[in-house]
Amino acid sequence: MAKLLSLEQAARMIPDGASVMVGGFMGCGSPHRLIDAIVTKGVRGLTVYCNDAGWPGHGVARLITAGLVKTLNATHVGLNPEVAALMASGGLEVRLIPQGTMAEQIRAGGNGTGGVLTPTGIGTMAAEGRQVVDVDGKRFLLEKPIRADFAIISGYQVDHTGNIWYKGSTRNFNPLMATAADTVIVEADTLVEDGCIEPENVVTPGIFIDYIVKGGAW
Amino acid sequence: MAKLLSLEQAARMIPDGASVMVGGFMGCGSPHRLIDAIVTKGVRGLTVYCNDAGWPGHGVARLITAGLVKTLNATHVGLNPEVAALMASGGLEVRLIPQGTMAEQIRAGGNGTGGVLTPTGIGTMAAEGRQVVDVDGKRFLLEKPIRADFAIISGYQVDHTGNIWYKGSTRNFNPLMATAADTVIVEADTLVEDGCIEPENVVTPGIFIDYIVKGGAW
Amino acid sequence: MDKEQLKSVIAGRAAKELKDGDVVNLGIGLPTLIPGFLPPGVRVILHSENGIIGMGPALDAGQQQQAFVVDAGGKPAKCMAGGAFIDSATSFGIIRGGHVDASFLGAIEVDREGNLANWIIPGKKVPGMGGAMDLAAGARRVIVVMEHTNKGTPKILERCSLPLTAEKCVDLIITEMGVFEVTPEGLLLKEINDEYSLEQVKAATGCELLIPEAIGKMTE
Amino acid sequence: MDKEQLKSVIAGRAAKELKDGDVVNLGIGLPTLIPGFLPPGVRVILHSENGIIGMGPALDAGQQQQAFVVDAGGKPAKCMAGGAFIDSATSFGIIRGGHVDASFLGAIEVDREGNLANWIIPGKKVPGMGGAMDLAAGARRVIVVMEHTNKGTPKILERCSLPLTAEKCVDLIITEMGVFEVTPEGLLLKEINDEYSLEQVKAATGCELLIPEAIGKMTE
Repeated sequence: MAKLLSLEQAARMIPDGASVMVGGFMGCGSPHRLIDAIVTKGVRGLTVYCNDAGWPGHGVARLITAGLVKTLNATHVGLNPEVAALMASGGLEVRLIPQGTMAEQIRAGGNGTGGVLTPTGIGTMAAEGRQVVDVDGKRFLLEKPIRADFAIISGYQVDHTGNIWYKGSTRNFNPLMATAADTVIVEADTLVEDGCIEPENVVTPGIFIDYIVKGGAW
Repeated sequence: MAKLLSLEQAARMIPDGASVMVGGFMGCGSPHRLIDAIVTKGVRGLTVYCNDAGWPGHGVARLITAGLVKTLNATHVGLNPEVAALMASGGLEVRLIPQGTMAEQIRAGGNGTGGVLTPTGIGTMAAEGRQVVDVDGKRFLLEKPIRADFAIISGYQVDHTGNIWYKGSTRNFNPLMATAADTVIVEADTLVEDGCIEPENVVTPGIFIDYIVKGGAW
Repeated sequence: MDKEQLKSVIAGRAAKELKDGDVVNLGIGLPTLIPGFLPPGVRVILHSENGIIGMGPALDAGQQQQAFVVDAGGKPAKCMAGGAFIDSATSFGIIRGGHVDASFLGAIEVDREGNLANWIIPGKKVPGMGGAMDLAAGARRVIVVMEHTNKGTPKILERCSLPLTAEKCVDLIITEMGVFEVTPEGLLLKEINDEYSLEQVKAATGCELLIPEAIGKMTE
Repeated sequence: MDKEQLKSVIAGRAAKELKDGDVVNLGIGLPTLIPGFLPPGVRVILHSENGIIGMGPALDAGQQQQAFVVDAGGKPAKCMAGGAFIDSATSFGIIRGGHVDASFLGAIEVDREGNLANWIIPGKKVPGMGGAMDLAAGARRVIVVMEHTNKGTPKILERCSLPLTAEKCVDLIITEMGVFEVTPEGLLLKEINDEYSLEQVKAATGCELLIPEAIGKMTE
């Protein structure tokens, strides 16, 4: 039973220093309107979890460019040159995580398991400081669950219960992040009546969603 | 690119002593026609993974009643009295697994992680012989991945590529088992052309499916 | 009280633990009666561990070969508008991840530390734990609803003797005699059913109870 | 050979590693050319790690704000009939679980043990590993496709000097000069491009090569 908020109301919920998961992959499936509203409202020292840094002017990049982000946890930042400059000037801390590990860590954050045992990163810098667990003679890194105070995600169709259907490849991290934050806000491209999304075709069940903001068609 | 087989051809693929995952929950979402074909053909000493033992005459129970199963890995067998009798007579070994653990172990079997770190079962008989892993002061059981030689599952709509859409609660263990066996056979209630299932609504991608058998409407 | 009255008292009291919008998982048997006692305006979302969110009330139907939607007992069921079907891993991720607000379960034994035994009687009954271990370990609140005794033999004990379903998992116990909260200090008698005296409740309980100065009334 | 010819030689040879129905992940750049060289009758299923199975060939389009389907580089893409959209956890489960038959990746360095370095040049370029570590560790076959040298400096080395993407993960290396298989004994020169002499290949390679009696021809 998700509650409808205006973009401004939603933006005001996020305090300085909050940790925020941002859905999307290079901006595809990111909550663009809500990101804009947060930039307009202004906030400081966010810790952000997002697949990437987008490209300048697009997606999560707008939060970074506006100077709202203290730490970015991402898998790849190479397509946003501003990030390299900010990292060099000390204006942004970036923690890099292998993409499959990050996806599974967020899933673990939402599903009550103790983390992920992954072969990815063994023998690399990604293994630094990680516990190694031996299972039947094969070594795995123990990567801990990731949770955040907020998840801001995007959905193409969202019903009043909060059920979400994702169009195309906008899905990516959105369904995972929806499970792993204390407060979850979805930006709906289209708000539909309950029952419009067949129960079989619901990707993110509404029980994970706290608030809906209307995005409108792009 | 899944290949079409007759029920008889599919049944003949499964040799004595094979390990077989069987989809379904109390028969809902089980590949009933394929189960019947396996019973008709006959096979010995199967190790079966299935949520439950069904009820007599229904679902995986038909394999058990026919004496084809040496070991049953399940979460619950209480609704099939024949199982208790077979256990008592030594005709069937039953290994009980918590349902959430079994689901996640099968998922791990299919996704290359080293197992599941679950709080479920801590302080119970389910913890016997399990490695306990401490993550930030909380204890988790390490439950190893489960894989099998075969998975036999059911799908309501299946296209020629092998993409599957599940109706109602027939989904349950089917999408998980599809990822975790060397050979995966789906019984299609309805066989449809590629493109009939919207890419967004595909639940099990066809890349996991080796063979399709036609089940027809129930 | 006859059996039906007794069930009504327990399920009726259990319904008061729920608020509008709660995600709830109901064990088989007595717990399935709870939705029938919800006050108007309180709608809960039933989670069925075989993969339904937003399950409808129990259907009056037997086992069928053709059901595409079944409940956790394998009986035909339905999904409400606004509901969703999910796979078993997602379903138990919801449970383990604390997204189920309340799990109502029966018990064979429960003890003052909140340990729960409800899945096996070694040598007699070995049905399997199904989803019970995950529900007991993972739900935000675990509420035991059961008859206070097994034909006079206490089920609320100092320490469970049967193999556990989960350790220290129970938050609240609701029986026909009263409502008992598991606290760090022990088992607190929160409410008592007028039909029983305090002495009767104590006599039917296998462990010491914490008795507050004012005990609430279970039924109004 | 000019750059275009060189790319064609590499991508054309890489395409021969694929058989009908293979599930394939292509890194950005050169690997995306491979599908254009598949012989008639060989259709592969492109996996894009951001959540597409059955991605169509690259679209000739720039970055758009409105795309609902993008490839792993964020560029507009499409999904073929018979394809599927999946979430990122499922996508990487497919990779880690060995369901991707072949991953074609570029490399900054690769060595005779099959160690791969392609994600970071400390102090100079820190783009992040994206999905590369998972692909290198998880795909059934990891095939490096790259120019043989970096402006004359060998990229195939005795031992990688840069931080690794994954250890001992590479199965095959395809360059404009030849095809090299990682074996337990070392790096085997399987095929050579006629345009180069054995001595030229050796000189451009930073580690010893195992030379079989009969070396295959890379191009016919």
